[in-house]
Amino acid sequence: MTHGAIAASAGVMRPPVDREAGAGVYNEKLGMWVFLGSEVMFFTALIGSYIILRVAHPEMWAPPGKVLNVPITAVNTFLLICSSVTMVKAFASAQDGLQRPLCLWLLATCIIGATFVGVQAFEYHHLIEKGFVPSEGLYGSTFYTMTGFHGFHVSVGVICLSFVTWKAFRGKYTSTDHRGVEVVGLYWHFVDLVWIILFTIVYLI
Amino acid sequence: MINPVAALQSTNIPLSWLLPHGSSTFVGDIDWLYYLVLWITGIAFIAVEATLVVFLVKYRGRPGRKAYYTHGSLMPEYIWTGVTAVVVVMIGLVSAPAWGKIKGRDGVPPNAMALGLTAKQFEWHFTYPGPDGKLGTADDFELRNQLHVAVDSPVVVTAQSEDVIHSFFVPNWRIKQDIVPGMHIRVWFQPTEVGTFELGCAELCGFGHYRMRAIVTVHAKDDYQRWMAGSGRSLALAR
Amino acid sequence: MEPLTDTPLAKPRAHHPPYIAIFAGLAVLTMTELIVAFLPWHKRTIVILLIAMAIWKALLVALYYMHLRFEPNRLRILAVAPLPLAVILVTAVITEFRW
Amino acid sequence: MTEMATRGTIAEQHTHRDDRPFIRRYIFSTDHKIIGIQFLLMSLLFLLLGGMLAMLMRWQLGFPGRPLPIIGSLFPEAMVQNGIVLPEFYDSLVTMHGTFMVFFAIMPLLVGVFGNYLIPLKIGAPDMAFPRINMASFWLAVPAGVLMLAGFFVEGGHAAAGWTSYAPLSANSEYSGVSTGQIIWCISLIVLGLSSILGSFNYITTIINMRAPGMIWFRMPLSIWSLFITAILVLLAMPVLSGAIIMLLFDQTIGTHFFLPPKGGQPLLWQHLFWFFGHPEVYILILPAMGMASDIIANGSRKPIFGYVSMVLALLGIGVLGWGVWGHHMFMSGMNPTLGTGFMISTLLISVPSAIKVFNWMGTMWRGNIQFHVPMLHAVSFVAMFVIGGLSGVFMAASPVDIYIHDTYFIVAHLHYVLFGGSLFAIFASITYWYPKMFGRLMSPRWGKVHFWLTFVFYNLVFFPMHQLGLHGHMRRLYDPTQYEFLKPLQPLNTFISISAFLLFASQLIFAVNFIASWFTGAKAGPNPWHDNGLEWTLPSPPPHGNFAVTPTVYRGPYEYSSPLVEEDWLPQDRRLDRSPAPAPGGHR
Repeated sequence: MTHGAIAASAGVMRPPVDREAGAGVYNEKLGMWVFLGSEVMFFTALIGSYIILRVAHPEMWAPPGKVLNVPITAVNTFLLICSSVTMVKAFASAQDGLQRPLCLWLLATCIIGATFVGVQAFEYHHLIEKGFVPSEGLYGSTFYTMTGFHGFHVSVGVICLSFVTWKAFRGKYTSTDHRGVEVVGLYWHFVDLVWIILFTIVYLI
Repeated sequence: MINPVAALQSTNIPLSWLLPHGSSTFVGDIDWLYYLVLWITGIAFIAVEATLVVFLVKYRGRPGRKAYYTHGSLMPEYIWTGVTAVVVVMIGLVSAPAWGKIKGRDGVPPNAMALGLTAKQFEWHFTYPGPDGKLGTADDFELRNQLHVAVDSPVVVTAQSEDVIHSFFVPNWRIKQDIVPGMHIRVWFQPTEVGTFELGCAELCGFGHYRMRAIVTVHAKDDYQRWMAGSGRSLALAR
Repeated sequence: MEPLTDTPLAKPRAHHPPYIAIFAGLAVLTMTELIVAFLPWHKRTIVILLIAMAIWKALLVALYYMHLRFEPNRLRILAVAPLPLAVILVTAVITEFRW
Repeated sequence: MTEMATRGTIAEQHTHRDDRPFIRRYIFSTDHKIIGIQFLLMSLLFLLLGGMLAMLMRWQLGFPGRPLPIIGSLFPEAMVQNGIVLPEFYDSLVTMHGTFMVFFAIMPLLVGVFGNYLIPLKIGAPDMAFPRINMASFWLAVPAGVLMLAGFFVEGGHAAAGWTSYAPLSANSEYSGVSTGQIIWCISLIVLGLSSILGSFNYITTIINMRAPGMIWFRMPLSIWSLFITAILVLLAMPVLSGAIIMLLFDQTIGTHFFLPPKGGQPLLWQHLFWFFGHPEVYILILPAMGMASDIIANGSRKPIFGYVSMVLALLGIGVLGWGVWGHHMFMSGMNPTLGTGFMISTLLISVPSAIKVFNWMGTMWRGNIQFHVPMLHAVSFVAMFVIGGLSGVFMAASPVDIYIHDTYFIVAHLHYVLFGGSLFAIFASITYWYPKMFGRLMSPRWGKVHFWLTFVFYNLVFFPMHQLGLHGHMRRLYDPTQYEFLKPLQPLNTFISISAFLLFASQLIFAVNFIASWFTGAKAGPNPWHDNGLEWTLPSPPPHGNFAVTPTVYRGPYEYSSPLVEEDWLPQDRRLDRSPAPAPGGHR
């Protein structure tokens, strides 16, 4: 039996005698990994600029905890890690074809992800009230740009996740074909991974 | 409308690949490299294009002919890869010293006379040390769009920009250096001829870029001190 | 055999990486980071420790949650391909300011 | 079985008519062929526009202070006052000519058009891996272009900081007098960047995963190889630009300080980020041209490509080295000089793969049976012109020489010899070559030849003298060269260049007319007008929706011309020869 991805492109992809294997994974997964490659370069531009600017002007950064609220963000970080584990549990249950857990894990991931964005919005609100704005200096500029675009990625992730969840509730994913879950999961874990880096270099260093 | 042929005939610039006359110590370093590269690329250019034309004529399609069936051979590949690599690396090696001398951060001669330069849209403001020969003293003075230096003595200009990136370009001296706001960039040079030249901005710096021009005057050595003490200052004070 | 596909069926059921354990690991590392960040040590030491832990966490996520560990080599190569570029860019530009 | 028989059976099997409504079929189509043609029409329009902008510049440079004839009165006061182009507008022209040509003409022409059209056809796939995302990629490019156009009509005029948008000039409207225009420039390019990324990750997935049986890596046509490597460059370079532009946008709008010195911003950071994208971009603009020119030269010479493998390795070499040379755009920028030395060496080294390719093209023509059809004419002149562009690049690579010629017309000459003489000639070649496949009719060869010769002559008359301008110290982006005493003697040369430029532009109209007219009146092409071996030529022209009715099996490389195995001088990739054993991997040689 051919995998759905292959079935999609009809007879064309029926494995022939001497076909050279592709990446060894189905299109959607390969595509997501390729796309993540470009995401890496996007965050390289932002995080790289941050590192470079900070090396150029170390004096413009306040010591950790002075300006930024580390406790709240620590909670937020914990949330994001939780969402990662729920996501991966969802994937596991999809693999085992367990419909109910799949839906619930996905739902949990959505909710936690949304909460993360909410907390970040609250944090922004707080900081801006304290007068820590993007135009304040390099510190503000880099902080808001990096965390902002990470937040943007999380929001996009939540949107995709809710779509996948909706499909899951309609029982679209089987133990043999759950590409949607795996692919959105890859994206979600990547966003989490970026946050792991950001949390360390923006809040703790 | 001018007819193109007439336009070209009326041209008194040589349509040649020779560099125009230059008058600084960099001219030697840069021009011979330029001519070296010109020779190498020129020979390569003629060789390649000529061969190409020959092939096109010699192997033009004729009915009933079949091309020679080959997927190529390794030896020529090795040869032209090797030769090209050697040549370009050689060019790199012979270029490195001049680069270090002109732009290297420790390339500036210690005895160079220091001038200040502040570039802003669309003017060059040069600060002169005045009679005492030191910058940052009371007798410093500033001239707008006028660079005065002495012949045969090295000068180092510490350049900064008030607004955007400008580029300090004196074709006659073969010297060019972008001036970046927020940086203090040192440009040094040593003119070898007395005379008047032009300094232009080589980096798009706004709508006035095309008229961001200054006059460079190279004085004879003794004459320069006199100028520094007298006319130069009065010129500045007059403004 | 189908070189092009990795049908999930092919994977043995109920054999999953220790997701919860990894989650615990991530949580602990985050805790440690929080503590280390505010220890009265030399700044450089702290920075190195923090970055080391961040990379450790990132690796855990990439290898297990993104199950890169169980993917064909071709995909792993593809996944890490951009990293050298990131390094080149940052290191080259940093020399502008500290060298 | 013979080829004809196969063709016959396939023709019969093409029974699945696609009954999609017009709008799904031609407007919001997910068919890679339609999307490719959509890209073609869009980018040709922008090519024309970019050319017009250049003409305005050339008028001002050739005849400074003289009112524009006829059209002078058509422009608003803010751009042209009583017929004379204003400096502000001139800077917008410089900026937008570069922006449109690079991002909306050459790049989509190479990557958007031929990436879309050729990849699935040449590797034997029914379509892209993600057809809907492919469609999205086009429908993001259109609004980006429209937005970029709109910039001309906003308060303060369009972006005027050059296509490189060097900060701080671009980052603060006080310096350039342009606010909205620059913001529009940024947003448009962010959208376009997204479009390119969507396109390229589609290409990469398709090429890796969807090659037909037997289409092993080393049987792929060089056009596909080059598009594959280009896609990787786009995928990894474009997001860096997007990131940089986002920071630039924030500097302009919400008052951040990334590139603005007063509060510690670093103008050089912009240049580094821009050129870290910008140099791979340079190769994005030439690699596909090289690849498609290789296909056409092999076909025109009726001979296998000389040194296929080293051609591929050269492409890979460029794709890798291309990431380590960006600093050579910044030799004069005040960059760390030690870094400069490194970049000089890497830059000189990257000329090696390009040289390998040139020599291999000539090796391909050697002892060939050269057919001078229009695509071949363009392809050959691509090689001839690319040689000039490549060699003139060596002058800049030698950084001390660059001190003198940097930011002069020598650079302008160089980049146009690569982008026009290189990319654009290859694009003309490819369009005339695959036009019959796209539209089922041949472009008129007579007018094609006329267009080629006029273009070739006037092109050289325009750009070759620019070397001399540069060698005499003529700076780039000067609104009025006659401001400088030492440039006054060059003015007649500028006039000459301008007149040649107008003639060059005029001769492009021949191409435009030929392109449109042949659509209706061109001779019917048939499946394989050029006797090419590629898989796409086994299909009817234009190929049906879904391409191949039966998946082709590939038995050999794409360049088996004049093979002794068959009496005719071409041997399609998918033709099974009873003599030939079952295909072995790597069976190219």
